[in-house]
Amino acid sequence: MVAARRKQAAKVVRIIRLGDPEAGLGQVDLCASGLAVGVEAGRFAMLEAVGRPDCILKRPFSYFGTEGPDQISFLIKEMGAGSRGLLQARPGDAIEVLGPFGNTFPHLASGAVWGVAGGVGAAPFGLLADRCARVLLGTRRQAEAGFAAALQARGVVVDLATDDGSAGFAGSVLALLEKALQKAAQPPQALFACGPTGMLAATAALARAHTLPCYASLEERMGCGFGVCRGCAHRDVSGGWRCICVDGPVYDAAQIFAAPASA
Amino acid sequence: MVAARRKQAAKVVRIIRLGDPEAGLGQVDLCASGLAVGVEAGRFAMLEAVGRPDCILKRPFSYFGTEGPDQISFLIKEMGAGSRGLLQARPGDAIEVLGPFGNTFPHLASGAVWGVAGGVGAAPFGLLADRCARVLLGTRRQAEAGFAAALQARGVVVDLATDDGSAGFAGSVLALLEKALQKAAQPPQALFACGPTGMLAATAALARAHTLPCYASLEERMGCGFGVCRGCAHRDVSGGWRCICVDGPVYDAAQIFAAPASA
Amino acid sequence: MSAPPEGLPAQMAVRIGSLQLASPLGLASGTCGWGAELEGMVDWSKVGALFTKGLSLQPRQGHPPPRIWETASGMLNAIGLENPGLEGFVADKLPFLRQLRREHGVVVLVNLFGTLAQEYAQLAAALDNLEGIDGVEINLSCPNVEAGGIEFGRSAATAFAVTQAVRRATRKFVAVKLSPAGPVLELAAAARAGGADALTMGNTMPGLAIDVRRRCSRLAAGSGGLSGPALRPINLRCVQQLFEAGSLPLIGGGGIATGDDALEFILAGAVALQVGTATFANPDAVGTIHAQLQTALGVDHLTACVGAASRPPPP
Amino acid sequence: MSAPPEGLPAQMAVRIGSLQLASPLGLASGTCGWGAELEGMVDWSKVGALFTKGLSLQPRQGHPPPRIWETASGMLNAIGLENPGLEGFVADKLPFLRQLRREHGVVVLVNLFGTLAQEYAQLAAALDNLEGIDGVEINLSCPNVEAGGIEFGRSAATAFAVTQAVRRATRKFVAVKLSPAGPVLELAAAARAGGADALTMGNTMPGLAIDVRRRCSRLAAGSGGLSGPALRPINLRCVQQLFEAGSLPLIGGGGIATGDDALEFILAGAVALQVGTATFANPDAVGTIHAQLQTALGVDHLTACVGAASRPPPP
Ligand SMILES: Cc1cc2nc3c(=O)[nH]c(=O)nc-3n(C[C@H](O)[C@H](O)[C@H](O)COP(=O)(O)OP(=O)(O)OC[C@H]3O[C@@H](n4cnc5c(N)ncnc54)[C@H](O)[C@@H]3O)c2cc1C
Ligand SMILES: Cc1cc2nc3c(=O)[nH]c(=O)nc-3n(C[C@H](O)[C@H](O)[C@H](O)COP(=O)(O)OP(=O)(O)OC[C@H]3O[C@@H](n4cnc5c(N)ncnc54)[C@H](O)[C@@H]3O)c2cc1C
Ligand SMILES: Cc1cc2nc3c(=O)[nH]c(=O)nc-3n(C[C@H](O)[C@H](O)[C@H](O)COP(=O)(O)O)c2cc1C
Ligand SMILES: Cc1cc2nc3c(=O)[nH]c(=O)nc-3n(C[C@H](O)[C@H](O)[C@H](O)COP(=O)(O)O)c2cc1C
Ligand code: FES
Ligand code: FES
Repeated sequence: MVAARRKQAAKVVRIIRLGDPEAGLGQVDLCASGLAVGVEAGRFAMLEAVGRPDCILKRPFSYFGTEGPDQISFLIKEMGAGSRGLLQARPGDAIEVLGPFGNTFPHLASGAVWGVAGGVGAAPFGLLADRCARVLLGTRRQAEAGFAAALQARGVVVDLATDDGSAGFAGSVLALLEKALQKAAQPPQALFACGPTGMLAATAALARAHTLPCYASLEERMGCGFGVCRGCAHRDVSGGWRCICVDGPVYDAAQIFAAPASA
Repeated sequence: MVAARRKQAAKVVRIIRLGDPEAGLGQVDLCASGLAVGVEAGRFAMLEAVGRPDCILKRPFSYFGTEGPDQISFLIKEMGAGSRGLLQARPGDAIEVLGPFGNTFPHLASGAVWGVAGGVGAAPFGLLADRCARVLLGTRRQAEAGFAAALQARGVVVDLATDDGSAGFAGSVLALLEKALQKAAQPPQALFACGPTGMLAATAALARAHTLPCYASLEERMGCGFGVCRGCAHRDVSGGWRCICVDGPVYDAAQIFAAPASA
Repeated sequence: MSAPPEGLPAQMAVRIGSLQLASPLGLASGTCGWGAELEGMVDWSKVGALFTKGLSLQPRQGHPPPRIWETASGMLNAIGLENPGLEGFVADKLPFLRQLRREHGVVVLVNLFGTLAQEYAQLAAALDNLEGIDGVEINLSCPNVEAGGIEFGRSAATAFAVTQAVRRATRKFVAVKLSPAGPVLELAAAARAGGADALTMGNTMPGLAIDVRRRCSRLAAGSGGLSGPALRPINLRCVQQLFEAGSLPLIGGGGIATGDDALEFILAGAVALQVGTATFANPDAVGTIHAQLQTALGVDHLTACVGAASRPPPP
Repeated sequence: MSAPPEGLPAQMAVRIGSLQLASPLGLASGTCGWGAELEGMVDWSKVGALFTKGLSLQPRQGHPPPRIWETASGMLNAIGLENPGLEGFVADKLPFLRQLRREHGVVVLVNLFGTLAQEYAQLAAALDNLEGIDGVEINLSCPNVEAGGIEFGRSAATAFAVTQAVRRATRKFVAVKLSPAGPVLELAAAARAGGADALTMGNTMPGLAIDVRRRCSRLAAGSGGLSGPALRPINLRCVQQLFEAGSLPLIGGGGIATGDDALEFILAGAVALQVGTATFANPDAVGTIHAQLQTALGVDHLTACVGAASRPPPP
């Protein structure tokens, strides 16, 4: 079912800073009548802090959670003016929400999937607690791992990997995934991945090696979110461009990442 | 004495809304170490609400009051983005203050002067309570007369005139001035005027008719406030341009407004 | 040009050449897809005209990402004129546009580009036989293969050649879209001589942004077109210049996001308008602007305001 | 052009033609008065060069107010080139500039304009004999009386004529300042042929704003020049275009307000920079930008970054 796309003026319920303040991570909870209608894992909204005229475009953020029909949550990392404006909002401030946009992660059996997330790629897994037996989350260092606690609070089992070994597994989330797949008594039936393109490509390669289906949520700079600007083009295996805001953002990874040419 | 011009990051102490909220009037109190040094009646500062990137230029506002060496006050009317940003600031927010700029009203004997103000022209009279026996203040209607109470709170004797007669004298501040001059037992030794150019010209003409010295504070759109943009040109009697941010804003009205050509 | 068309609700209706628009507000090319993308999110009754994404004879893939970058009060785009080509357009896009036209009275103009004057003409000829299209808009901001890749819009001679070729190929309405990079007065004269019905003023201005950390341009294609509020004063000035020079009827645009912005373009001399970038943050920007424009107009007819701006009175 | 000058602190020092600047940051013409206006509010040690307000042979009064209007991330100005004329300049303004040069090593360039090529040359000749002036910057954005009021900067032929006339009149450094309204490549070639030492890229872009309530332009003069961040992507693109075409050394500017903005211009190909509108809101903008630029450069020499921007690597 495609939910009606719409523009809503939401109010900030609360903003919870996550982990080390320097890392600039936060959870943003918004409410408005029917705001959660049509929200599903993988979909995203275009957000704008009203009255902050430093951005003329809205910014895309994956839905992280819902609370009844009127409340939605996002996990946001401060990158520039757009994300900063959202994280600096105060309870009661207005945030404009365009959405829901995009497709969803497939509805596989409960617990059948492992999630693989890098950085802000953690967000969609807040809505996948039942489908995912575990979510492997990679960040650079412990200070940036604030999203882990937010996922756990939604019932997600998180395996953390940090590049510098300051928390959890020491190394990349890919190395952790490889190790986990090798020693798993119950291997997953599929992987869901969300994060930087390089991480997605590596996850896709690993999935291929283990003959696991893999669904990846892609990221590109978005101007609109609903297919009119053509800003969000992403190359697929055939060499064509996918407009990931309407065609994606979730893809069977095999459609996007080519098998490595055999050496 | 010309005080050192400087840029200071001040903090909002409080913002007091004045009168009818719709009229968009407020008093803005700011503090920072030494902020009031060099402040005198007639001078102005260039203000900018920090973190509101909707303006690239600061806006000029006359000093309205000081409280010790560290606190200054302004009376501000909402006109557009710049003034709105200031009035919407909250206690603790940062406001950048460039100043003090400009010259001052002359130091005449205490009580020797009458003030004539239109709209936001009320502001400089907050620092002229001793020099001015009374200040005649004109506004369109009572709802816009919020500055009167602010002046009274600083010990200024205010005679209000409203165009629609909803408070005080019914008619223009000029009509009120004319009547007052006619029936005054103690006529003033000079007039100080601040307001729209048309009002200043009419005040100058009336002063001339009564052979009273008149000092007028002029207004033009300002880009900088310190003489580099040349935006604030105002015609003088010789037909030349005065750069009112450095040369003014206070002038002997006879230098600016020519005597009417005799008919 | 300035009498309100008969039988339309008067205040906001405009006539431009042979076209009657129920609203002066159009959706700008490349910012509204092929219409269908906006279905359900826009009040079509407020859309006077829809200018399609740029169409070429053959399908085009466009540029790799990043294709867009936000700048101070503006954005740069280098989409690379991605489009399905003539055949794909007729098969997949035209049906929805016909429906829009039929059900909502939206005037449909197809934005054309090519790499040779002949390609523009071939496209115009092919569209001339199709029902459901009111006219074409010639995008001159495309590299002219015969002139070593210099854009058609940089020389009056090529602008004339393209306009004339299109004019000869179609009986439908022909607008020529100029970039503020100019030279706009020369190009306007060339478009008129070539037989255009109207001018669109206008397109984006070439711009660049650099990622100082990675030391590379923000867009994969290098530079891109600047749109949005930052562009508004520039295009507005070109509109007034063209109006004062007595040009063809003008379709104005560039950074229109509010009713006051729209009115600025009308007062400068535009009869109709295009809303582009504003649609990205607010899919129904046209509806919002329509309401604001009506309020700003007060009791005036829109057509009475065209070109009405003067110099400010002396103080 | 890109070796750090001897005897200057290396990282931020630049040489451009015969000039050695201790800092790449200059104060743009018309935004810093004649220097004295900024005394006490700017850290002169961070000012590499000062470009004076435009100077003409005779004094000029300039336009009536309003002369400025703020737009989205930019501003329009129509000051009308108000200045005291050559005599007034020498008597009242030059002494302070000499002091600046002597005490702080600020390179002083006088911005010139005229209504005839001959006027530019006369000015340059008069300044050539004066101590305390390092060179001139030719402002081409002025109406050419002999060409019916079309700006010198709109035709390569007149740009060449002015440059050559000035070049013959002075042994000092000659920069030619271009507007992004172009055609920049042709004008750059003309300036080089005329004997210029450097190009300033550049000036404001023509723009307009209308007061929709009063139905008149915001500026008394009608249109004005757009400056500030809104202009940045446009001028930045022109700088890169000129750099890639292998032009004269480039002085870049337009909307520079932060160290990253400055670095963008350097990476696009500018050797030195001009800060204009940013000085209005922050008189020591140059000092702020200097510190930020140094941080952004890290260990790199500024001169090693000139023109270093590439296309983004494929993902
Ligand atoms: C479908 C989708 C879902 C997303 N979900 C989330 C989410 O749930 N939580 C979240 O925090 N973010 C999410 N993002 C990313 C988010 O949209 C960007 O971080 C945001 O748009 C940045 O805007 P800004 O104005 O804050 O920063 P900008 O000023 O636009 O950018 C600041 C700097 O960060 C860099 N940058 C910006 N965006 C990216 C990017 N996507 N990848 C790499 N570098 C970048 C820029 O190059 C720039 O140098 C999602 C993106 C997409 C496409
Ligand atoms: C020396 C000096 C002292 C001043 N002191 C005060 C003061 O103490 N208190 C105060 O409230 N204001 C004062 N002003 C006026 C104040 O600077 C302007 O109202 C302010 O700059 C408007 O900026 P904005 O961004 O809010 O509005 P803008 O967006 O710049 O303007 C909004 C609308 O208001 C109109 N407008 C703006 N400024 C003026 C003006 N000066 N006259 C007529 N119409 C105008 C514009 O035409 C525009 O349509 C002073 C001005 C000067 C030059
Ligand atoms: C993403 C994007 C794509 C565009 N594609 C086209 C196009 O294909 N053809 C065209 O003539 N103009 C195109 N334009 C220009 C717009 O139609 C419009 O003229 C310009 O953006 C200025 O208006 P605006 O500031 O309201 O966006 C495009 C603009 C944007 C932002
Ligand atoms: C108020 C004002 C006056 C200016 N006067 C001149 C001038 O006299 N001569 C000139 O060559 N440029 C003049 N300029 C252009 C600036 O020098 C600069 O090139 C332009 O503003 C772009 O830089 P910016 O965006 O940093 O301001 C003026 C600009 C402004 C804003
Ligand atoms: S974000 Fe605009 S088309 Fe995808
Ligand atoms: S406000 Fe800039 S010179 Fe007066």
